[in-house]
Amino acid sequence: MRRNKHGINPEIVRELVALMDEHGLSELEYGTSDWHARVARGNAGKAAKGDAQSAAEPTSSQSPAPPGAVTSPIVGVAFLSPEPGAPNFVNVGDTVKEGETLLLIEAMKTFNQIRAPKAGKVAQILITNGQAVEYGEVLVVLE
Amino acid sequence: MRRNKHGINPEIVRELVALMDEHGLSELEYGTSDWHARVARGNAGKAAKGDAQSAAEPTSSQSPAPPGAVTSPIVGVAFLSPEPGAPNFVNVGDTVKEGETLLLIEAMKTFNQIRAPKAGKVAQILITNGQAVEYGEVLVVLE
Amino acid sequence: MFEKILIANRGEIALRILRACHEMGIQTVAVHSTADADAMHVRLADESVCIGAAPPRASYMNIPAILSAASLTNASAIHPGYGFLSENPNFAEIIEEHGFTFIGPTPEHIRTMGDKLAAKAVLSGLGIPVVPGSDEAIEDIAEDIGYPVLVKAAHGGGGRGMQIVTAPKDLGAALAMARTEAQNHFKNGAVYLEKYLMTPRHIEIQILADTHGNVVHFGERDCSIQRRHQKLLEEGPSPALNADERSEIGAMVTAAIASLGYRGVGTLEFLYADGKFYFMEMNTRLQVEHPVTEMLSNVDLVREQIRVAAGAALGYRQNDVHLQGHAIECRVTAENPMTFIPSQGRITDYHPPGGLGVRIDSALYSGYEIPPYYDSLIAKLIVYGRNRPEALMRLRRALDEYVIGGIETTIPLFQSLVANKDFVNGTYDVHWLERFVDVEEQRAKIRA
Amino acid sequence: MFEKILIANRGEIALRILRACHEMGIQTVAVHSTADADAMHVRLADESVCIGAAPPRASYMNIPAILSAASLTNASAIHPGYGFLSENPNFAEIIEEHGFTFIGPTPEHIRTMGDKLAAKAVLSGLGIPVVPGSDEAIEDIAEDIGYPVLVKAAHGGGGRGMQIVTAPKDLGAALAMARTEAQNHFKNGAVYLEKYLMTPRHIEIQILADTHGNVVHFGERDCSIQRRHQKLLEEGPSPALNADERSEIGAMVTAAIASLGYRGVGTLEFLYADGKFYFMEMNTRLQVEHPVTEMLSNVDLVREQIRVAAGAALGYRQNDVHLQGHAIECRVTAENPMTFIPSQGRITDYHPPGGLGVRIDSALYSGYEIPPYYDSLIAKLIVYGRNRPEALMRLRRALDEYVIGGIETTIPLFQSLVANKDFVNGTYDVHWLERFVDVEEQRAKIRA
Repeated sequence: MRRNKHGINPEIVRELVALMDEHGLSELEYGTSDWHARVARGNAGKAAKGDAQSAAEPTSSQSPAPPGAVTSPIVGVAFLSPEPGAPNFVNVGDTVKEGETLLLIEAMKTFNQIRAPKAGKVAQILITNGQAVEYGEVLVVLE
Repeated sequence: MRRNKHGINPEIVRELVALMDEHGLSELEYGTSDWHARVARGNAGKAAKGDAQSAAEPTSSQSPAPPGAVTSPIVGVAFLSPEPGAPNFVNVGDTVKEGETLLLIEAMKTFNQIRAPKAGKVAQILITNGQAVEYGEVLVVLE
Repeated sequence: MFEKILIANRGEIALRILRACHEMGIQTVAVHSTADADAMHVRLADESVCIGAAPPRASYMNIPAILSAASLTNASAIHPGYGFLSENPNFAEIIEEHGFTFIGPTPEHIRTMGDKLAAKAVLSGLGIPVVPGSDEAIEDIAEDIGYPVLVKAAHGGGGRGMQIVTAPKDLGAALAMARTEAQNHFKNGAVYLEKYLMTPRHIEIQILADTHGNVVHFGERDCSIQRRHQKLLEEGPSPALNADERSEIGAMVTAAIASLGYRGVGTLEFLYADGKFYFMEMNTRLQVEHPVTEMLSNVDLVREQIRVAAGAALGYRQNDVHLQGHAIECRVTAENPMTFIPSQGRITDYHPPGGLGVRIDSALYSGYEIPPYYDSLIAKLIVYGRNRPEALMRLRRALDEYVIGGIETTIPLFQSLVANKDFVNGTYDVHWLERFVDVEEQRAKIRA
Repeated sequence: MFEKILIANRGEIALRILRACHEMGIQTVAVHSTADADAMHVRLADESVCIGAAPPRASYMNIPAILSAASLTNASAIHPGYGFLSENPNFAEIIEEHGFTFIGPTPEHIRTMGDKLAAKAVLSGLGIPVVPGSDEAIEDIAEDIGYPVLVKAAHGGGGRGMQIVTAPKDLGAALAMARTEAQNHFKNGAVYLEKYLMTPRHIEIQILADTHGNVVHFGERDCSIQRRHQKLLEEGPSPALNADERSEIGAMVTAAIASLGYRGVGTLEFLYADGKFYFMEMNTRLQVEHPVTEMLSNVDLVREQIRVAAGAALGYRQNDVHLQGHAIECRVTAENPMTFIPSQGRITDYHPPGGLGVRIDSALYSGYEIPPYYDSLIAKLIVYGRNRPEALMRLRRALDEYVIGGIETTIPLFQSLVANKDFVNGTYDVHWLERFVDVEEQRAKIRA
């Protein structure tokens, strides 16, 4: 879920992207005492495309999901445990079987179980308990 | 040196890109106490440049004048001979001295002599007798 | 007034609604599919939520996802735009059940007007003229309504069992043929009669109603420039209507809408021929072509829609509505201007026309990639002039200035339209454009 | 009507004139310097002629080159735009001597109004109020016009020998001081008195006259938002004027202009304070801010200017001029919004705002390189609303949408202006912006 008015300054990103495009770069990292940013564009093919890309064009709010990423199939609120106070379904470092419940997403007063699409180790949990998530947002990364 | 908003100095990026290109690098990271930057380029970088040209952007109506070009200093009508029926001042292949009259341009009922800026051979005459010419238009090429 | 509105749509209309909200100091939530993450309305919204995958069913028609997004962002009202869920009575119902405000009419009115036969019956009952016809005493009725008439199968469809009859002497044979064909195809030989309009115009009346019983109309839009029932260009006022006809049909429509207890914006679509109106259907939402009316009336219809949904009274009456000048809208689509084959790709250059009397409603920008999942409408060019000739000249110069690079658009079609004598004279009907496009295509073939 | 018009200007105003011509079916000739070969108006013109090198003297102020271009292209009239040669009486004279039509007033009127003292004398004689003052019986006059007064050296300049006097008791000493200083600096001790206005507004009246004796005015524009006598933002109607004041000054001005036998568009600039108008000067050309009036009156002033130059009669009277709603123009310049240092370079991205009530007059495009030789004005953003609050909200959202990448612009200054309480309340005078900019600069320093 993206908030344009709070958090990061899109002007900075826009300016960096413009510079990156101007010079046909695939990556640009920049820092001052106040802030530090790094922009990059996927593969060489895309970088070439981006050359004509306008600063009027917003950058995608979603980077491509990493391999092993479990993304949200719906819009809702994520819960890491079956009920308040109970232990989390999984923690970073746990090994999970295919089909094992990783977390719940509540939407329209219904709790939807998010299951592991394959067996693996929980490498990252990218959301916090009670966090609102949008469609396609990466929840957990398995490796 | 120009500083953009947010304190990004595009000159620094430009300089790093130049260095990167000079040394055939695909990435360059650099930092001082004040700033830190890193540039990188995918392989398609330069090829994509022409992509950025807009169709809204008209191409220049004037290509740069070739060496030896004699251009019109005024808007007017060009005449290749001193009067109707008389032979031309010069023809292709003629050798001219510096200051020799090449043609006339009539503007506001005044005839202006266009003289050879240097000695040389008339390689091309690019206008016809009685043709309207604009400022900067190439009239004659000397070699 | 609402603090935050969720815009359940995409493209130019999402941007249109966003602009109205921001001008009212209302915050906006953009919901979008994965294909629209880079869209203009997403970029300009205060908040955005990705609600599903690219296909409309998965996102823009996904009621639970839209409701979840509204809950999570604390939006107080939902604007449906046009298309997608805008005329879905269940969507309106569910929204209100969950405590949000639906910016549109009541679910009941949406439902009634969604059923074309019910709508015809209701509005006919309120004094609105409909296409005359009957399923009884056919021979007598044919004399009453006048020839030509259309004999239709009562349970038919797809043009089968349909007969055009131009003179009384042919009616008997046509009825027999239609009954036989209807029996053969639909297992039911019942037929009925309807007046056949040879060269009708499509004329629609824009209305606006508040929840306090006030209804006004904003005159008509002439939408006769159509291809396969798709409007391509709309203008107002209609070159075919005079002031008396305008105020007569307007008064008739506002009276009917007031009796209905309708709220919000709405459009009654009519066929118009030989000085008579024949009701076709009512759209219970904002129309694509609403800017034509905005230019003439100087009223922001989206702002009015939002105000009315929040319970505000109109604050003006029919006498305060002044329509001035002439407005024309071109629906620029990403299609080949001759074959209408959709054109996809990236917008390499974008430069809209500017200056006096030119309005652009578009979510395009240079570098935008047109997603293949949605409608081909990419921009609406609206011009305003003090009279029709001025508007036409302005349209011509604006079309000449418009640069949309990288894809094919229908701009060249509009350029040849404004050079056409019939169009310039305003002598066209709903079938005119199809003939014009045929002729243009022939010409292009000859040139090639 | 003219068949072909040569536009002796560049930038947004050249494009503005070109648009009016094309909407009237008139062909256009663009003349340009070598620096403007890629300019928008050159690209859109029917013909173009390069008339000289980049510096204005060599091209846009080069009378022989412009006349040659007009001859060679068979143009029948020349539109001077604003700036450059637009108020040069010799240019107007030479044009007419060569058989072309100058789209503007007679050379005599340009000449008279170009001499500020002569203009004041002429218009004062025709009943227009000027800043009161005298060079005789100074003590008595001071009582008549009221304090504060300004004592000025009759042959002075540059602020020398100038004394502000706020009370009668100080007048004697001030006069003595001013006379001494005037004697020392200008070898002439003569002084005169003028009323000193503490917090005046700049209010100007737009007039239009044909060659048949018809004159109308289009109300006022408030141009008090200035920095170093440069207008940054203009609006109409003025937040300070009421309808009576408007029609009173309007009637006074049209009567004077009718007596003069003036033709074309013109603007009378006034200082306005405490309910009184004081004439400053008259501009005998189109103003940069003319779109404000066009939005309010629904009249295309450039079209009218061309029609009048061709000898057409207005065709309407003062009673037919209806001013509606509120309009605001922002002059977007290529300058740092805080320091006003010019910003040069290539426009990497250009995306103008659109939608209802937004007009853009600009010759910018993505990829355009701003030449360093000319004025820094790059775009005019004009918004229209039914009232001032609506126009302000629309301005705010339009500024937020405007993307001009690659250079610095004054858009951020306008964004902070529309957020300022004094500006929103309309309580500003000609000195207000200078103070506002100081405060903004201080704030920026504190933040940094």
